[in-house]
Amino acid sequence: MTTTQELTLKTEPFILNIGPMHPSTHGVFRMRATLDGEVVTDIEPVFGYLHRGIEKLAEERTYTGIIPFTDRLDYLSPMSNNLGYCLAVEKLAGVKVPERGEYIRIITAELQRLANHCVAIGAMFNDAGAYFTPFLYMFRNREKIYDLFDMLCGQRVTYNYMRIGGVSQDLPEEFLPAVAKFLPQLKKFLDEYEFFVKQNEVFVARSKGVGILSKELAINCGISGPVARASGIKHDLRRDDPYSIYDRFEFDIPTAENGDCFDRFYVRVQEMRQSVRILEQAIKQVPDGPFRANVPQVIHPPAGESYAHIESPKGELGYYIVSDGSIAPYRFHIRPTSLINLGALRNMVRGWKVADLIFIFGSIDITMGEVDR
Amino acid sequence: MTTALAATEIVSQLSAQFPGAVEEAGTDAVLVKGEHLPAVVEYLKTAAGLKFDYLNFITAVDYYSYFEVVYRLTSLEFNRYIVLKTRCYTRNKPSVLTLTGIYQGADWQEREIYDLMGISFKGHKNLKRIFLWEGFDGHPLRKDWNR
Amino acid sequence: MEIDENKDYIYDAHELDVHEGQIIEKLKANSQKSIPDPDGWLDEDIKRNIVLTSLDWVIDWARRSSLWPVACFPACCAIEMMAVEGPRFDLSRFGMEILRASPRQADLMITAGTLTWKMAPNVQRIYNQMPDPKWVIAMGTCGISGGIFRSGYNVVPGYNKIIPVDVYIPGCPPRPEAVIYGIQMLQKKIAKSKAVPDLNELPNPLKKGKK
Amino acid sequence: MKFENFGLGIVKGLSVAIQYVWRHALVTQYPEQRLNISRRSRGNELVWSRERCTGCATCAKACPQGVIEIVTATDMTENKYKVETYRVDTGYCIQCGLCVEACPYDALFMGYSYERAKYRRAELVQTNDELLESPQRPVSGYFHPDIAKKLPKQTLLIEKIVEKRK
Amino acid sequence: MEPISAGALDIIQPTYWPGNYWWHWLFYTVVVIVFMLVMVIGAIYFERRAMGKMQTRLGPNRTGPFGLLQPIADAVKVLLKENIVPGVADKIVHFLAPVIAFTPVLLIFTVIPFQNGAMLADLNIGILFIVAVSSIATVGVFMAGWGSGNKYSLLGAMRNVAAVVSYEIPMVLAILGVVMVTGSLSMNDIVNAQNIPNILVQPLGFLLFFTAACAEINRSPFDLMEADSELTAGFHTEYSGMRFAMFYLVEYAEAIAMSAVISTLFLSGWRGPWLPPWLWLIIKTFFVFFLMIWVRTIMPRVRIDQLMGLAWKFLFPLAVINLFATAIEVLAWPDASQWIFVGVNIVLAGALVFLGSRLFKTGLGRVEV
Repeated sequence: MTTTQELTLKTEPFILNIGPMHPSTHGVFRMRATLDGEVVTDIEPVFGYLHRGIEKLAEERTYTGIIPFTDRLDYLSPMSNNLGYCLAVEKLAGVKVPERGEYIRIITAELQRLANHCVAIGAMFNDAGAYFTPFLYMFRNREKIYDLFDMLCGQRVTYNYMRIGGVSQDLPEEFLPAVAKFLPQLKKFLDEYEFFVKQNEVFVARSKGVGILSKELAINCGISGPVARASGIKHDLRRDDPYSIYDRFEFDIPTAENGDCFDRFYVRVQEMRQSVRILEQAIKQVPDGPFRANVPQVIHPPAGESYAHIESPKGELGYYIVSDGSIAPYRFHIRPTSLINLGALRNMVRGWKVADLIFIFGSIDITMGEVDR
Repeated sequence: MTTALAATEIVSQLSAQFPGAVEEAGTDAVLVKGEHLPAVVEYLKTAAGLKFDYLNFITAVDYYSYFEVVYRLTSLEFNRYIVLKTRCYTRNKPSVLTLTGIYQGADWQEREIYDLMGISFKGHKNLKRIFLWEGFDGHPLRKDWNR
Repeated sequence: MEIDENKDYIYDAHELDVHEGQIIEKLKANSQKSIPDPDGWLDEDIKRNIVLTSLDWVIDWARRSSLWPVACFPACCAIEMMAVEGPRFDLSRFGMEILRASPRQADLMITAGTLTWKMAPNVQRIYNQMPDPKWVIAMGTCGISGGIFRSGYNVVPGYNKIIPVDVYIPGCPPRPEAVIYGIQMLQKKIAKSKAVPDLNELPNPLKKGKK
Repeated sequence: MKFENFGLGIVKGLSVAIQYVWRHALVTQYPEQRLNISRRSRGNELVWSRERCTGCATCAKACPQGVIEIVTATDMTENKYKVETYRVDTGYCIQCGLCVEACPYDALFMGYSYERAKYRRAELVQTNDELLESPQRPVSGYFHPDIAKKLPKQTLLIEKIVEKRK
Repeated sequence: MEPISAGALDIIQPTYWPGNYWWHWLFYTVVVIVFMLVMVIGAIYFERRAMGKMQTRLGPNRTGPFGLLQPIADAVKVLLKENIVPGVADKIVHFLAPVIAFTPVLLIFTVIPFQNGAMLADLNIGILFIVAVSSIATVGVFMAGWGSGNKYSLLGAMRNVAAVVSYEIPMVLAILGVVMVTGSLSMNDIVNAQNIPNILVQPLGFLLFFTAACAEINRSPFDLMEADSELTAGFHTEYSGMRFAMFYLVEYAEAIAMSAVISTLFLSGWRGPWLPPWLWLIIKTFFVFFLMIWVRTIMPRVRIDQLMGLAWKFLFPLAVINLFATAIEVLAWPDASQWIFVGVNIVLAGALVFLGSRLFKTGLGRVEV
């Protein structure tokens, strides 16, 4: 239900360039917003400020050499990118991943979903104007997850941890007890965070009913992930098209109905709780044994094409690889979740004010590395 | 489990609806002639038993002798997917009919293919470069593009 | 509220893009050689002939203890910049948590991310908009040499192609401690820079054509 | 904008924020207090051991960017190629660790320290003897479990905030 | 504690203390300027440390002992930076804006009593002077927004004008409540009459005044003028060097000025047991300033139409009702002790806030486009 306020005053629209370097465009995203006073009448996004041409560079590198590229695509959740890419190449080369490798992959992917939602929710509050406090509270947990990944693969942001056929190194013995210690801390924190923020009058006023994305428009634009689930689409690849061993865990898919900024925020909070549930089940069942199928560092997959998609924290992340039998892929295409999720930005934002434009854009949670590739 | 719609079953239905549209049917990919593409996709989207309402992605591959544009559609209701392909054999100014009328999600992905691969989409309202700047010469993702 | 659909604004979007394209091509043409590092002070420091008056010392102390970074966060190093600003490796201890969004009030540009040719004119304009005592830290391998994307068609091989860089921090991305170590190296540099120009070196306006 | 619960949400937020005033701030003040970084940490440099290296250049092939330049003698002396120059540009290497993983003779290690910022671009390039292991250039346990065991345990924010001074 | 008659105190503190008029003026001008500068430097340090602590991190602690010299380092550095005036800018307006924005804030301090009768000018219309002077700062801010020829700063300046106009009314009505209870406009008399701090006598008045003051001086949750997540740096986007230092000073000086006014009006200014009176004023000012920091730490920003809605649909009716109720109380029990006022007003405040938030609703803010 949108109330219409007829503006009697005829004002002359002016173009405001919310430029590539803006404090809350999550990277180098540029919008030419046509404003009429404070009301946004039209926006025209301009991309390409972080287009590094990964798809072209990938055609000159071996299949293992591409893994560092996938870390830098959606740099807020590199583990999920690694997982998606490895699944696509394993489907192409027909490699069977041992049990322990699968479990390590699920644990790291779910930890990465927690870390990504931390920044997504925190950045959303920054765009609403809360001066960094909710962001820093959330960043503490991301630091804890950084420690866990640092223990696994030695880097805090670009992990380069998964390999075709499993993972690169085994879990150190103090990893699983640390995760077991981290999960109750996170649950306690999530309750405190909801108490801290969920009923804040100004946040509720800024987010309830703002930037509504209807279900039909979301499906028509191909939107996936928490943004789609907040509009009522009950579609989650971990349940509808279970890859790796997601069918062994029971968890449910949080959805909401009216698809406004508040629902996008709350779906992410609930998804973090579901990820904690999956992690609790996963760390109990990690078997021993090999963590990596014996696949050489330079492989020659048979000629052909394959597409594998996973439920990355931002939505459906897919890798379409065409191979001609040589050591490098013939064509390497990444389904850009963030770029496609932005497809409905224009419809969601028209008619709202400049402050809402920034807030709605923040609630979609995109990463420029994945948009521009 | 998102099952692939059996190509054989769909090919018979499609050739009944649009004679001559389907060139060949691979294991799970259906090769459609360029000019019939929007009609076929419209039919797949609206037909009762099919309901392919979700466009996963569009991409293009340069096979030197021809360009191949790959579409992947999913039906959220019946949890099925289908891969459509069209080919255009000319190397200078290849063009395919646009799907922006049917799927709004196709808009930027088609612009990206135009920008990086050089395939123009007839009927696309705002076909401009999306990633590179206007003065950039050539389309980098083509196999014969050198720096 | 009627807005006539045929947008007759001063310039339409296509014209803007073409103009931007020309700027990029011109910048790409004349920035093939990298700008030499401003490290003149390093040799003098080794030869021990930097003499600072007490006024110099006070001004340098003020400048190095309140460096305000400008928000220049293109890519993955931005996540590590957030970690440096975050609660664990706290940059506000150095008085640097005032993240000025407008370059007018900033004096340190930490280039956290890959620079592409399309972005290069904007970064150069931001650098020029910053008021004078300003420094640049090239953070991360992409900032130093274009890193993993160096052979890309749209990537500038290093920020020192378009702006002079004072400190290089290798790493992809460098740890927050490495960034703080780099900032402290920059503070050492500022501590040794001459803030007050001594008068006899300045060109004397009265003497025509002498200096 | 409605005040459903009469400003209670604001009071809740205030109560949570005030609790942190008397809690311990989780800051490691870097120059004085330092964290024990991970045993498999990929520091900002490569460490190369001249004795084990046989000059097979598998590392140069495995590197996605071709950062490692290796020039060896042509003849084989006691089945080793004598390596003349082995140059790594740390400003160009992204520390992805694929070379350490690929080296069949365990001659290559990732560095353990991260304080490698420089003033000059040229200083970032390290050649032969600068790459050898030394007390200033410790070795990390990345892909070397035996070295990892000897390194100190990592400080986890889950357990404690800062490494107690020994 | 019965009110101290002005005469008895003459021995300690004659109103024109250093005798000659000019000596008095000189002494108090120096006191006001030094007080304002020291308090602003203290406020900058206090805010960065307090917010740091509340965000599980530490504030600046490396420059000087415990980081105490950090604001001084900031000031010295900002004063010595290059002054850039954008080519598009309207030079004179761009130059004058910080001056016009800064002087009113200094004038507010002239009327605030540090001790009984110890202020630069013991105006008998003290509080009216403050309200009048504090709205001149808006002219300076709008000149800054318009003068720098930048779309973002223009947007910030327009928002400032709209906000200050709307929040002037609830602010004045809240002050009227206090004036009616004390019976005089002079700040000194207000403080002398406050045996029970006005925050108890006028609880709703305090709430309204605090909210309206936060909106006037661009403090969160109403900091739309310098909304750094939307309008990069609001109205002072194009200012650098010395002029930006003036605006940075104005931001904190206004916060300290409003906290001093609030503590004078509602927390009985310099009155308090053991400590010297002027120290009480500083403690109370820092307490109110801490309230502002505390609110700023957790609150997101209000949108511009909600800001307007809140002023006109929530604060204004409450202020009128509060004024009306106070009038009835003053007339009904002219000589009774004020504790009756306290009881009645607290109950009234609770009822009004409950009723107000039940009825208050702004539009959704979406314009059909």
